[in-house]
Amino acid sequence: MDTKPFEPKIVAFMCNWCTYGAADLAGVSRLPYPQNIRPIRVMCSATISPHHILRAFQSGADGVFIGGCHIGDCHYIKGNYMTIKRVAFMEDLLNWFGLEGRLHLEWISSAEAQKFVDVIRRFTEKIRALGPNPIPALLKTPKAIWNGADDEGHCANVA
Amino acid sequence: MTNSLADMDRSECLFVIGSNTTETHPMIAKRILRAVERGAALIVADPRHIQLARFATVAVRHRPGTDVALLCGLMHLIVRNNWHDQDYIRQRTEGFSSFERVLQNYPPERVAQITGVAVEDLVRMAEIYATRSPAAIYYAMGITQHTTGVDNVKACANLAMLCGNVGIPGGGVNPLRGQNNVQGACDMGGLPNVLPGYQPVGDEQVRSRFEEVWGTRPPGQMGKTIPEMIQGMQEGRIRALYVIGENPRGSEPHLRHLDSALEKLDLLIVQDIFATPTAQKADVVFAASAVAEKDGTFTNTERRCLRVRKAVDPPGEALEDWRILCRLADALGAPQNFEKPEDIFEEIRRVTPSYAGMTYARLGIDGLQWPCRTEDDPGTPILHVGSFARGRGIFHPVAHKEPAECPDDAYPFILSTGRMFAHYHTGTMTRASTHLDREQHTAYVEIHPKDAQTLSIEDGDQVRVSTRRGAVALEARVTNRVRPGMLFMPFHFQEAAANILTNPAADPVAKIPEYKACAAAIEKIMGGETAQERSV
Amino acid sequence: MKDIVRTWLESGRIDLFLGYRLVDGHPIPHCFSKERLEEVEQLTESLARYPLEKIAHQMLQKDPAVRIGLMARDCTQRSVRVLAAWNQIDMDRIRVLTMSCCPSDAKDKAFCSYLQEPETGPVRKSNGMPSTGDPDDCRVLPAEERLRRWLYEFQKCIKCYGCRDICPVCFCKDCGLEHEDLMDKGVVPPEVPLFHLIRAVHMAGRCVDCGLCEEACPVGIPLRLLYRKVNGIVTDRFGYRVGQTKDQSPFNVLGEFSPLELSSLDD
Amino acid sequence: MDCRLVPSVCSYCGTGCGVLFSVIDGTLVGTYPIKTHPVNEGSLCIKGWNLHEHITSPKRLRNPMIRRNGQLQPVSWDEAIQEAASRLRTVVEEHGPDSVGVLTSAKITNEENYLAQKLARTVIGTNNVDHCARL
Repeated sequence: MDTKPFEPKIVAFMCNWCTYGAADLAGVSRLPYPQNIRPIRVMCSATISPHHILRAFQSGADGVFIGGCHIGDCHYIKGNYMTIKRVAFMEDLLNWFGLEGRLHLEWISSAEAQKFVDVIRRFTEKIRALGPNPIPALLKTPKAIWNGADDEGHCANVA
Repeated sequence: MTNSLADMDRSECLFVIGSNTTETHPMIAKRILRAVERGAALIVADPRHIQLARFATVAVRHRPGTDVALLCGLMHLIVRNNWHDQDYIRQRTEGFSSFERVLQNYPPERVAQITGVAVEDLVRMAEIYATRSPAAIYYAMGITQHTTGVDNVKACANLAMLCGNVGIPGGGVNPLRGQNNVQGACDMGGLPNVLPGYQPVGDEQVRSRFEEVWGTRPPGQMGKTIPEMIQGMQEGRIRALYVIGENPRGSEPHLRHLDSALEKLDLLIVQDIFATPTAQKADVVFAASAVAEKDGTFTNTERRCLRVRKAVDPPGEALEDWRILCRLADALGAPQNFEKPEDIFEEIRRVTPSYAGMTYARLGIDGLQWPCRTEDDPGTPILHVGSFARGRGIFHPVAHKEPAECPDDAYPFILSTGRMFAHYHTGTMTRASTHLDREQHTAYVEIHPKDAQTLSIEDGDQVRVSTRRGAVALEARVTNRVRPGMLFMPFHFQEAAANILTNPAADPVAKIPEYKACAAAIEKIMGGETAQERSV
Repeated sequence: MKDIVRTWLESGRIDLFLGYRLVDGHPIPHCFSKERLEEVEQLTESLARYPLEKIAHQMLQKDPAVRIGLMARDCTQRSVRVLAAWNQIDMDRIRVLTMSCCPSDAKDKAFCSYLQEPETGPVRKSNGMPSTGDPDDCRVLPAEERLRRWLYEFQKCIKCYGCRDICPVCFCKDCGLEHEDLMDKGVVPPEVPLFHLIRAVHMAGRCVDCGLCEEACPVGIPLRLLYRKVNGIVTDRFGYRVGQTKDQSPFNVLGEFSPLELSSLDD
Repeated sequence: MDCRLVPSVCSYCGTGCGVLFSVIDGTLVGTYPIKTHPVNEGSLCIKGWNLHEHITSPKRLRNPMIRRNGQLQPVSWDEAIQEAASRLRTVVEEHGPDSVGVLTSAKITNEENYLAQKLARTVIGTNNVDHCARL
């Protein structure tokens, strides 16, 4: 069994024109933030489709963070209108589906290094409290209502 | 199948052995899952962790080729605990006492050692199968494609009779047939030993009856099965082969052997809808028609004869198969006076008692299940009700035998072959289909993560799988669907044909080759070696 | 009904009419035409539903000038509006003949297979997600239990793509479900829950709640419940009701600023 | 424009699912499950849903062919049938009917299987008839 303490894996999609700059600035300014994020730079937060969010969770992410420009500041004028629609929708869907609180969207300008650090820290702590993404375990546990096979080829029996 | 598909809704227990039903017979798996949700027990025994195992009450992964031992072990436990149906055995069967003695050789501890299934799992399987009635057995090629195929089937039948499950609704021994009309091809006498309706060629009276209708007396000497024909080709006794809608250069075991046999033929005629590898070797190719291009009937796994209707014309000059056959018979000086498939069906009715009551009008869309002897016979959903076709059911004692080829130092793995969900047989049809080809484009071999780690194979790596008969290069898929020490390959892919590897050793009675177990080796392909077959 | 269809065909208001007729006792979709007017006598209502509008869509793609009449239930009419909203068909080319379907106080009969109890009797669901009709019924279950039950349902999937292939409003030429970078291919069940959630996302603001997907699903996944939920979110968040307007769903297009607020990390 | 929906049976596995071919202007464009069919009750698997694709495939054989100078070349039906018949006759005359084998098919119809084995047994005169039931 894995006895290491749980360290959340968070996929962070960050807009090139704002949040990514904030992350960069935080680094240059020596502002410490948790090492749990796997940053992915995108040209606009609107390029993140629900597919990417779902793919991240499927690949084992414990949380997904999206950072975009403040409304009105979008480099492409209206890209972030789409972002918030999608994230609002995905939040509702994931909450209902049973994956609550693991997706978060924040508007962070390239000057807001401190805000970036605070948000990442708080989101990481939130995920840490929620625990690991439950999907892989539910698909594997022999105690679940369906049966899983262990490595020896012996299938657990559950009535 | 002794019973019908609709019957599955009445089973209290379903025992699926040697069938990856969700992938190979998805619409039968539909009914299995429905039964599970209704509360029926599901027992799954398959060397791989198949999708159905996730929903099973008990699921075990036994070592490939140990089905007889597994089934005998279950029967041993059933008899030991007095769970068997003694009234049924007394009234409807014979040979139980000698059979019971053979079962003594299969105590659970020994069976666990042979099969790799834990004793407590064996006990649970036996108890569930024996105490939940009616219980049905479903099996497919995982049971039959072994050198012990016939024994495996007999063991299944023994188990069903032992618990009084043959001839009752919701029970039975139900082989799931692999091809759309394999049942019909057998019913129509597409076998060397029987005429249509399983009437033996050696029977004088039968041949006289056929002579009355056909005007020619059919020969009385038994013909050759496919493996015997291949042997005959090698020895020069078979000089011409007429292949209709089949691709032996994909489906036969040990393809090299087959190829050298085909070389020796004077004449190879192939009738197909695609330029299959077999057609590419042919001297004459007849362009035939696919399912939507002709009228006729298919008979499915539950013996249900169904109407097939023409929707479009065959492409180009291609002709309906029955027209090709009529023209060939004509050219050989034996004109067949059929204007449409229905005329042929009328003749079938005259010579095949089990189809006598069917007409195209009666078949409609629902079809009829044979035997259907008269025009007011509603058909027969369940066989052997009240008594067996032969009177009493016989318990055939069977004994465990290892596969013809077992793993050794040179070939340490057991290779099993079969189908995957998006493709079909040798892939001639499915790989011509855009969506299906997109779903799975390349050949692959499944290997357990532990074995993969030992051999430094990662998911997606190119590997070479070899046996004593040949080698192929293909992609590795690392998954715990297979047991450690086992490999699985689908045989749909010509460029890495699984049947280059398979063992032609066959069941002595049914001549069915052992596709499900042979010894194999696997290695990672390093550097720039091309993904081409190594000559052995 | 037969008279209307005959009149429409004779007068040239439509070229073809898609309805049903009985073939060997089974209701089978049939295309009635002016040339074979006598066939209209066989026109029948059908309890079994086929996506007639999907067939009409295929016909219009071959010949945009053809005028088609449709025997239409309420759900058919909704999907015709959706297809028109997404520029797949020209509304002027379709003429619907309304048939009695979804029940209401004003109607004495309802013709819909969805309302029929399955012949095998009620299915006892001990493991999966009970298909109650209201997607929010499952809120009574704790989050992990909801997740567990949905995962159970999705693991049954045999990847037939039937939900997509029968869907009257699925018209994309390239389907995300078949995208190699998005999803592992060649395995069943398909990646759980990715496969079904991606399809659910695509149904948001588009699903007409006809239930054909759930009927076609070989393994009984309560897809209608799932798609009702995603549609419900679109209605709640954006006030859009599928099939009621000629507009595209605001969830699927950029549009103007939608007044949504960020959710806080403290929730 | 013409559109027809033709009930038939799937030609992949042995389950025998009822399918509905949709034909627009003489071209197969789709496959649907028959909703009321006793076997599949309105569902199909991935192969069934795409049944029409292999039938309309451009790889389909459109002509009979004969091997000439090592190459398969398209010929007329009369030529192909005559070639097959005369060469079959030669083999039977020289080596007897039991030197011919006929592999019937689990993919063609009952009627065609019946004809194939009848051809083997009465016209050629051999019981060397088999098909891939074992494979």
